[in-house]
Amino acid sequence: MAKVEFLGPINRESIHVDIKNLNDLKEMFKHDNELVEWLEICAVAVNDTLVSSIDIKIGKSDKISLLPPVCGG
Amino acid sequence: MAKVEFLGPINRESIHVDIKNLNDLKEMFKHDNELVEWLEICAVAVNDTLVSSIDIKIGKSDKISLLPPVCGG
Amino acid sequence: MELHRGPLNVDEITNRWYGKLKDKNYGAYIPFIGIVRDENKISGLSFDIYEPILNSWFKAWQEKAKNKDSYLLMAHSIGDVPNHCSSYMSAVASPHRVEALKMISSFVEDFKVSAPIWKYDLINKERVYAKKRSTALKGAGLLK
Amino acid sequence: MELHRGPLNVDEITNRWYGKLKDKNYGAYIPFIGIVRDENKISGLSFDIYEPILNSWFKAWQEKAKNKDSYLLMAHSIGDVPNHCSSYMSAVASPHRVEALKMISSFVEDFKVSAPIWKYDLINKERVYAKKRSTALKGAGLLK
Repeated sequence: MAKVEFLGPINRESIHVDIKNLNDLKEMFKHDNELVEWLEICAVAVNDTLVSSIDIKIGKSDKISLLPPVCGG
Repeated sequence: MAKVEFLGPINRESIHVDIKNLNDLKEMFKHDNELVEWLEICAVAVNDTLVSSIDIKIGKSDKISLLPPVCGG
Repeated sequence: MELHRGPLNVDEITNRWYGKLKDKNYGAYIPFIGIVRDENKISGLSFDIYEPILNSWFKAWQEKAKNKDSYLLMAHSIGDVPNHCSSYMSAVASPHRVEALKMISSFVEDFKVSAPIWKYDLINKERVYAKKRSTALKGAGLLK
Repeated sequence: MELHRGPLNVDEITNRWYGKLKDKNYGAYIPFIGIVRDENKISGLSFDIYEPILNSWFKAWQEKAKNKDSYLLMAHSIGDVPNHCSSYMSAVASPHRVEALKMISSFVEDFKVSAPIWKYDLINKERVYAKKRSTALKGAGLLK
Protein backbone atom coordinates (compact mmCIF):
# COMPACT_ATOMS: atom_id res chain seq x y z
CA MET A 1 0.00 0.00 0.00
CA ALA A 2 1.16 3.56 -0.71
CA LYS A 3 2.34 5.60 2.24
CA VAL A 4 0.95 9.08 2.98
CA GLU A 5 2.94 11.34 5.28
CA PHE A 6 1.78 14.62 6.79
CA LEU A 7 4.69 16.98 7.18
CA GLY A 8 5.45 19.78 9.62
CA PRO A 9 2.58 21.36 11.52
CA ILE A 10 -0.11 18.95 10.27
CA ASN A 11 1.10 16.76 13.08
CA ARG A 12 -0.46 13.41 12.09
CA GLU A 13 0.93 9.92 11.92
CA SER A 14 1.62 8.52 8.46
CA ILE A 15 -0.99 6.21 7.00
CA HIS A 16 -1.02 3.52 4.33
CA VAL A 17 -3.66 3.62 1.61
CA ASP A 18 -4.81 1.48 -1.26
CA ILE A 19 -5.27 3.93 -4.15
CA LYS A 20 -4.66 4.07 -7.90
CA ASN A 21 -4.05 7.80 -8.27
CA LEU A 22 -4.10 11.08 -6.34
CA ASN A 23 -7.76 11.58 -7.17
CA ASP A 24 -8.58 8.51 -5.09
CA LEU A 25 -6.74 10.15 -2.18
CA LYS A 26 -8.70 13.35 -2.66
CA GLU A 27 -11.95 11.36 -2.49
CA MET A 28 -10.76 9.53 0.60
CA PHE A 29 -9.91 12.77 2.45
CA LYS A 30 -13.10 14.60 1.43
CA HIS A 31 -14.91 13.95 4.68
CA ASP A 32 -11.95 14.37 7.01
CA ASN A 33 -12.99 17.70 8.48
CA GLU A 34 -9.77 18.23 10.32
CA LEU A 35 -7.73 17.73 7.18
CA VAL A 36 -9.83 19.86 4.85
CA GLU A 37 -8.26 23.17 5.82
CA TRP A 38 -4.79 21.69 5.34
CA LEU A 39 -5.65 20.30 1.90
CA GLU A 40 -6.44 23.80 0.64
CA ILE A 41 -2.93 25.04 1.36
CA CYS A 42 -0.80 21.92 1.08
CA ALA A 43 1.41 21.01 -1.84
CA VAL A 44 1.82 17.33 -2.70
CA ALA A 45 4.97 15.37 -3.42
CA VAL A 46 5.16 11.86 -4.83
CA ASN A 47 8.42 10.11 -3.96
CA ASP A 48 9.89 13.48 -2.88
CA THR A 49 9.05 15.35 -6.06
CA LEU A 50 6.37 18.03 -6.03
CA VAL A 51 3.55 17.21 -8.42
CA SER A 52 0.87 19.32 -10.08
CA SER A 53 -1.54 16.78 -11.58
CA ILE A 54 -4.26 14.96 -9.70
CA ASP A 55 -4.21 12.13 -12.26
CA ILE A 56 -0.76 10.89 -11.36
CA LYS A 57 -0.75 7.15 -10.90
CA ILE A 58 0.21 5.77 -7.51
CA GLY A 59 1.85 2.37 -7.08
CA LYS A 60 2.11 0.17 -4.02
CA SER A 61 5.54 1.35 -2.96
CA ASP A 62 5.00 5.06 -3.62
CA LYS A 63 5.29 7.70 -0.94
CA ILE A 64 2.95 10.69 -0.94
CA SER A 65 3.83 13.73 1.17
CA LEU A 66 1.61 16.66 2.12
CA LEU A 67 3.61 19.87 2.54
CA PRO A 68 2.01 22.85 4.33
CA PRO A 69 3.11 26.47 3.63
CA VAL A 70 6.80 26.98 4.39
CA CYS A 71 8.87 29.62 6.11
CA GLY A 72 12.55 28.84 6.54
CA GLY A 73 15.21 31.14 7.92
CA MET B 1 48.48 80.56 -0.73
CA ALA B 2 46.03 77.77 -1.57
CA LYS B 3 47.35 74.25 -1.59
CA VAL B 4 46.84 71.89 -4.54
CA GLU B 5 47.30 68.18 -3.97
CA PHE B 6 47.45 65.47 -6.62
CA LEU B 7 45.97 62.25 -5.29
CA GLY B 8 46.65 58.60 -6.04
CA PRO B 9 48.36 57.70 -9.31
CA ILE B 10 49.05 61.30 -10.42
CA ASN B 11 52.11 60.96 -8.27
CA ARG B 12 53.13 64.62 -7.92
CA GLU B 13 54.17 66.70 -4.95
CA SER B 14 51.62 69.20 -3.67
CA ILE B 15 52.06 72.81 -4.78
CA HIS B 16 50.95 76.18 -3.44
CA VAL B 17 49.27 78.62 -5.78
CA ASP B 18 48.02 82.19 -5.69
CA ILE B 19 44.58 82.01 -7.34
CA LYS B 20 41.11 83.54 -6.89
CA ASN B 21 39.01 80.70 -8.26
CA LEU B 22 39.26 77.32 -9.97
CA ASN B 23 39.25 78.94 -13.38
CA ASP B 24 42.63 80.52 -12.52
CA LEU B 25 43.92 77.04 -11.75
CA LYS B 26 42.63 75.75 -15.08
CA GLU B 27 44.49 78.56 -16.88
CA MET B 28 47.63 77.83 -14.91
CA PHE B 29 47.58 74.12 -15.82
CA LYS B 30 46.74 74.62 -19.49
CA HIS B 31 50.28 74.23 -20.73
CA ASP B 32 51.34 71.48 -18.35
CA ASN B 33 51.40 68.69 -20.94
CA GLU B 34 51.93 65.98 -18.41
CA LEU B 35 48.91 67.09 -16.40
CA VAL B 36 46.51 67.60 -19.30
CA GLU B 37 45.49 63.96 -19.61
CA TRP B 38 44.80 63.80 -15.88
CA LEU B 39 42.68 66.96 -15.93
CA GLU B 40 40.27 65.34 -18.37
CA ILE B 41 39.45 62.53 -15.98
CA CYS B 42 40.03 64.09 -12.56
CA ALA B 43 37.31 65.29 -10.20
CA VAL B 44 38.09 68.29 -8.00
CA ALA B 45 37.51 68.73 -4.28
CA VAL B 46 37.80 71.98 -2.35
CA ASN B 47 38.45 71.40 1.34
CA ASP B 48 37.52 67.74 0.92
CA THR B 49 34.17 68.33 -0.75
CA LEU B 50 33.73 67.46 -4.43
CA VAL B 51 32.76 70.54 -6.46
CA SER B 52 31.11 70.95 -9.84
CA SER B 53 31.56 74.65 -10.66
CA ILE B 54 34.69 76.21 -12.10
CA ASP B 55 33.73 79.60 -10.62
CA ILE B 56 34.15 78.57 -7.00
CA LYS B 57 36.21 81.14 -5.12
CA ILE B 58 39.45 80.01 -3.55
CA GLY B 59 40.89 81.61 -0.42
CA LYS B 60 44.43 81.53 0.94
CA SER B 61 43.92 78.66 3.32
CA ASP B 62 41.86 76.48 0.98
CA LYS B 63 42.93 73.03 -0.11
CA ILE B 64 42.23 71.82 -3.64
CA SER B 65 42.47 68.10 -4.42
CA LEU B 66 42.58 66.41 -7.80
CA LEU B 67 41.01 62.94 -7.71
CA PRO B 68 41.65 60.50 -10.59
CA PRO B 69 39.20 57.70 -11.48
CA VAL B 70 38.67 55.33 -8.56
CA CYS B 71 38.44 51.58 -8.10
CA GLY B 72 38.16 50.36 -4.53
CA GLY B 73 37.68 46.79 -3.39
CA MET C 1 24.33 22.00 2.96
CA GLU C 2 24.39 21.29 6.65
CA LEU C 3 21.66 20.97 9.28
CA HIS C 4 22.31 21.54 12.96
CA ARG C 5 20.18 20.80 15.99
CA GLY C 6 19.60 24.14 17.79
CA PRO C 7 21.26 27.50 17.02
CA LEU C 8 24.05 27.84 14.47
CA ASN C 9 27.59 28.57 15.63
CA VAL C 10 28.04 31.56 13.33
CA ASP C 11 31.75 32.16 13.98
CA GLU C 12 32.67 28.53 13.45
CA ILE C 13 30.62 28.22 10.27
CA THR C 14 31.70 31.58 8.80
CA ASN C 15 35.38 30.83 9.37
CA ARG C 16 35.16 27.25 8.11
CA TRP C 17 33.32 28.32 4.93
CA TYR C 18 35.77 31.13 4.24
CA GLY C 19 38.75 28.83 4.83
CA LYS C 20 37.30 26.40 2.31
CA LEU C 21 36.81 29.06 -0.38
CA LYS C 22 39.53 31.64 -0.05
CA ASP C 23 42.12 29.92 -2.24
CA LYS C 24 39.69 28.99 -5.01
CA ASN C 25 40.10 32.28 -6.88
CA TYR C 26 36.62 33.63 -6.19
CA GLY C 27 36.62 37.43 -6.14
CA ALA C 28 33.47 37.96 -4.09
CA TYR C 29 32.13 36.01 -1.14
CA ILE C 30 28.81 36.96 0.48
CA PRO C 31 27.38 35.19 3.50
CA PHE C 32 23.82 35.85 4.65
CA ILE C 33 23.11 35.37 8.35
CA GLY C 34 19.55 35.22 9.64
CA ILE C 35 19.15 36.01 13.35
CA VAL C 36 16.02 35.33 15.43
CA ARG C 37 14.45 38.69 16.38
CA ASP C 38 12.94 39.34 19.77
CA GLU C 39 9.43 40.33 18.65
CA ASN C 40 5.79 39.30 19.11
CA LYS C 41 6.64 38.10 22.66
CA ILE C 42 8.43 35.01 21.41
CA SER C 43 11.36 33.49 23.27
CA GLY C 44 12.64 31.94 20.05
CA LEU C 45 11.70 30.04 16.91
CA SER C 46 11.55 26.34 16.17
CA PHE C 47 11.91 24.51 12.86
CA ASP C 48 10.88 21.27 11.18
CA ILE C 49 12.67 20.32 7.98
CA TYR C 50 11.86 17.77 5.31
CA GLU C 51 15.34 16.82 4.22
CA PRO C 52 14.79 14.86 0.98
CA ILE C 53 13.10 17.78 -0.81
CA LEU C 54 15.39 20.35 0.81
CA ASN C 55 18.37 18.43 -0.54
CA SER C 56 17.04 18.25 -4.08
CA TRP C 57 16.06 21.94 -3.99
CA PHE C 58 19.59 22.85 -2.87
CA LYS C 59 21.21 20.58 -5.46
CA ALA C 60 19.27 22.30 -8.24
CA TRP C 61 20.53 25.68 -6.99
CA GLN C 62 24.09 24.40 -6.78
CA GLU C 63 23.83 23.41 -10.46
CA LYS C 64 22.57 26.89 -11.32
CA ALA C 65 25.49 28.41 -9.38
CA LYS C 66 27.98 26.12 -11.10
CA ASN C 67 26.80 27.36 -14.49
CA LYS C 68 27.91 30.82 -13.39
CA ASP C 69 31.22 29.56 -11.95
CA SER C 70 29.80 30.18 -8.50
CA TYR C 71 29.39 28.11 -5.36
CA LEU C 72 26.63 28.04 -2.74
CA LEU C 73 26.69 27.09 0.93
CA MET C 74 23.86 26.75 3.41
CA ALA C 75 23.26 25.87 7.05
CA HIS C 76 19.93 25.65 8.90
CA SER C 77 18.75 24.82 12.39
CA ILE C 78 16.41 21.98 13.32
CA GLY C 79 14.38 22.42 16.51
CA ASP C 80 14.53 25.36 18.91
CA VAL C 81 16.59 28.52 18.38
CA PRO C 82 16.43 31.25 21.07
CA ASN C 83 16.13 34.97 20.28
CA HIS C 84 19.34 36.67 19.08
CA CYS C 85 20.74 33.38 17.80
CA SER C 86 21.15 32.40 14.16
CA SER C 87 18.90 29.77 12.59
CA TYR C 88 19.89 30.23 8.96
CA MET C 89 23.07 30.95 7.07
CA SER C 90 23.81 30.82 3.40
CA ALA C 91 26.64 32.09 1.23
CA VAL C 92 27.66 32.53 -2.36
CA ALA C 93 31.15 32.74 -3.82
CA SER C 94 31.54 34.04 -7.37
CA PRO C 95 34.36 35.28 -9.59
CA HIS C 96 32.89 38.80 -9.58
CA ARG C 97 30.76 40.94 -7.30
CA VAL C 98 27.81 41.62 -9.61
CA GLU C 99 27.02 37.93 -10.01
CA ALA C 100 27.53 37.26 -6.28
CA LEU C 101 25.18 40.09 -5.22
CA LYS C 102 22.53 38.97 -7.66
CA MET C 103 22.77 35.33 -6.66
CA ILE C 104 22.69 35.74 -2.88
CA SER C 105 19.55 37.81 -3.30
CA SER C 106 17.72 35.42 -5.59
CA PHE C 107 18.88 32.38 -3.62
CA VAL C 108 17.64 33.75 -0.28
CA GLU C 109 14.33 34.88 -1.78
CA ASP C 110 13.71 31.49 -3.37
CA PHE C 111 14.75 29.79 -0.14
CA LYS C 112 11.99 31.66 1.71
CA VAL C 113 9.23 30.45 -0.61
CA SER C 114 10.53 27.03 -1.70
CA ALA C 115 12.58 25.34 1.00
CA PRO C 116 10.46 22.70 2.83
CA ILE C 117 10.98 24.16 6.31
CA TRP C 118 8.23 24.91 8.83
CA LYS C 119 8.59 27.66 11.38
CA TYR C 120 7.02 27.84 14.83
CA ASP C 121 7.00 30.72 17.31
CA LEU C 122 8.07 29.68 20.79
CA ILE C 123 5.53 31.30 23.12
CA ASN C 124 5.26 30.19 26.75
CA LYS C 125 7.32 27.13 25.82
CA GLU C 126 4.78 26.10 23.19
CA ARG C 127 5.37 25.73 19.46
CA VAL C 128 2.87 27.83 17.48
CA TYR C 129 2.98 27.31 13.71
CA ALA C 130 3.84 30.66 12.00
CA LYS C 131 1.07 30.15 9.47
CA LYS C 132 0.57 33.81 8.58
CA ARG C 133 4.23 34.26 7.70
CA SER C 134 4.37 31.08 5.64
CA THR C 135 4.08 30.69 1.89
CA ALA C 136 2.17 27.91 0.14
CA LEU C 137 4.39 25.83 -2.13
CA LYS C 138 3.87 25.70 -5.88
CA GLY C 139 0.88 23.54 -6.72
CA ALA C 140 -0.69 23.89 -3.27
CA GLY C 141 -4.35 22.87 -3.01
CA LEU C 142 -4.05 19.89 -5.38
CA LEU C 143 -6.13 17.65 -3.09
CA LYS C 144 -8.71 20.19 -2.01
CA MET D 1 34.97 52.17 9.10
CA GLU D 2 38.44 50.76 9.51
CA LEU D 3 41.57 50.83 7.33
CA HIS D 4 44.32 48.25 7.63
CA ARG D 5 47.80 48.20 6.17
CA GLY D 6 48.06 45.06 3.99
CA PRO D 7 45.50 42.24 3.71
CA LEU D 8 42.41 42.06 5.93
CA ASN D 9 42.16 39.39 8.61
CA VAL D 10 38.76 38.14 7.47
CA ASP D 11 38.10 35.75 10.38
CA GLU D 12 38.98 38.32 13.01
CA ILE D 13 36.89 41.06 11.38
CA THR D 14 33.89 38.82 10.62
CA ASN D 15 33.77 37.51 14.18
CA ARG D 16 34.27 40.91 15.78
CA TRP D 17 31.57 42.51 13.63
CA TYR D 18 29.10 39.72 14.32
CA GLY D 19 29.85 39.86 18.05
CA LYS D 20 29.08 43.55 18.02
CA LEU D 21 25.75 43.14 16.23
CA LYS D 22 24.21 39.88 17.27
CA ASP D 23 22.39 41.16 20.36
CA LYS D 24 21.03 44.30 18.71
CA ASN D 25 17.88 42.61 17.39
CA TYR D 26 18.80 42.78 13.71
CA GLY D 27 17.18 39.95 11.77
CA ALA D 28 19.55 39.88 8.81
CA TYR D 29 23.29 40.41 8.66
CA ILE D 30 25.14 40.32 5.33
CA PRO D 31 28.89 40.72 5.02
CA PHE D 32 30.51 41.19 1.62
CA ILE D 33 34.10 39.97 1.26
CA GLY D 34 36.23 40.99 -1.71
CA ILE D 35 39.16 38.71 -2.46
CA VAL D 36 42.08 39.50 -4.79
CA ARG D 37 41.85 37.22 -7.84
CA ASP D 38 44.87 35.66 -9.46
CA GLU D 39 44.40 37.01 -13.00
CA ASN D 40 46.19 39.12 -15.62
CA LYS D 41 49.53 37.85 -14.29
CA ILE D 42 49.36 39.99 -11.16
CA SER D 43 50.87 38.92 -7.85
CA GLY D 44 48.43 41.14 -5.98
CA LEU D 45 46.79 44.56 -5.83
CA SER D 46 47.83 47.74 -4.08
CA PHE D 47 45.67 50.64 -2.85
CA ASP D 48 45.92 54.34 -2.11
CA ILE D 49 43.11 55.89 -0.10
CA TYR D 50 42.12 59.49 0.48
CA GLU D 51 40.70 59.25 3.96
CA PRO D 52 38.90 62.60 4.46
CA ILE D 53 36.54 62.07 1.52
CA LEU D 54 36.20 58.34 2.19
CA ASN D 55 35.09 59.17 5.73
CA SER D 56 32.46 61.67 4.67
CA TRP D 57 31.20 59.31 1.95
CA PHE D 58 30.85 56.54 4.52
CA LYS D 59 29.18 58.83 7.07
CA ALA D 60 26.54 59.81 4.51
CA TRP D 61 25.82 56.11 3.88
CA GLN D 62 25.62 55.39 7.60
CA GLU D 63 22.95 58.11 7.86
CA LYS D 64 21.02 56.52 5.00
CA ALA D 65 21.26 53.15 6.75
CA LYS D 66 20.13 54.63 10.07
CA ASN D 67 16.98 55.95 8.40
CA LYS D 68 16.13 52.33 7.61
CA ASP D 69 17.05 51.10 11.12
CA SER D 70 20.11 49.49 9.59
CA TYR D 71 23.83 49.62 10.30
CA LEU D 72 26.84 49.53 7.97
CA LEU D 73 30.40 48.34 8.53
CA MET D 74 33.41 48.58 6.27
CA ALA D 75 37.09 47.65 6.22
CA HIS D 76 39.64 48.29 3.47
CA SER D 77 43.33 47.66 2.89
CA ILE D 78 45.97 50.30 2.30
CA GLY D 79 49.08 49.26 0.34
CA ASP D 80 49.81 45.79 -1.01
CA VAL D 81 47.45 42.81 -0.84
CA PRO D 82 48.60 39.48 -2.34
CA ASN D 83 46.39 37.24 -4.50
CA HIS D 84 43.77 35.20 -2.60
CA CYS D 85 43.73 37.68 0.28
CA SER D 86 40.93 40.09 1.12
CA SER D 87 41.31 43.82 0.50
CA TYR D 88 37.71 44.90 1.10
CA MET D 89 34.94 43.94 3.48
CA SER D 90 31.63 45.59 4.17
CA ALA D 91 28.48 44.49 5.95
CA VAL D 92 24.92 45.56 6.58
CA ALA D 93 22.67 44.63 9.48
CA SER D 94 18.93 45.30 9.13
CA PRO D 95 15.76 44.27 10.91
CA HIS D 96 14.61 42.29 7.85
CA ARG D 97 16.20 40.46 4.94
CA VAL D 98 14.70 42.42 2.04
CA GLU D 99 16.15 45.72 3.23
CA ALA D 100 19.51 44.11 4.03
CA LEU D 101 19.82 42.47 0.59
CA LYS D 102 18.90 45.71 -1.14
CA MET D 103 21.29 47.79 0.92
CA ILE D 104 24.39 45.59 0.66
CA SER D 105 23.96 45.65 -3.10
CA SER D 106 23.50 49.40 -3.47
CA PHE D 107 26.23 50.13 -0.92
CA VAL D 108 28.82 47.95 -2.66
CA GLU D 109 27.90 49.31 -6.10
CA ASP D 110 28.18 52.92 -4.93
CA PHE D 111 31.43 52.08 -3.15
CA LYS D 112 32.93 50.95 -6.47
CA VAL D 113 32.20 54.23 -8.25
CA SER D 114 32.41 56.76 -5.39
CA ALA D 115 34.95 55.75 -2.75
CA PRO D 116 38.22 57.69 -3.24
CA ILE D 117 40.44 54.64 -3.51
CA TRP D 118 43.00 53.99 -6.24
CA LYS D 119 43.90 50.49 -7.33
CA TYR D 120 47.20 49.27 -8.77
CA ASP D 121 48.08 45.88 -10.22
CA LEU D 122 51.25 44.41 -8.77
CA ILE D 123 53.21 43.14 -11.76
CA ASN D 124 56.89 42.24 -11.45
CA LYS D 125 56.93 44.08 -8.13
CA GLU D 126 55.75 47.30 -9.79
CA ARG D 127 52.53 49.20 -9.10
CA VAL D 128 50.58 49.73 -12.31
CA TYR D 129 47.52 52.01 -11.99
CA ALA D 130 44.38 50.02 -12.93
CA LYS D 131 43.14 52.87 -15.09
CA LYS D 132 40.91 50.83 -17.38
CA ARG D 133 38.99 49.34 -14.46
CA SER D 134 38.60 52.71 -12.72
CA THR D 135 35.59 55.04 -12.79
CA ALA D 136 35.81 58.83 -13.04
CA LEU D 137 34.18 60.56 -10.08
CA LYS D 138 31.14 62.78 -10.47
CA GLY D 139 32.15 66.13 -11.97
CA ALA D 140 35.37 64.79 -13.48
CA GLY D 141 37.00 66.99 -16.11
CA LEU D 142 36.20 70.27 -14.37
CA LEU D 143 39.70 71.66 -15.02
CA LYS D 144 40.20 70.34 -18.53
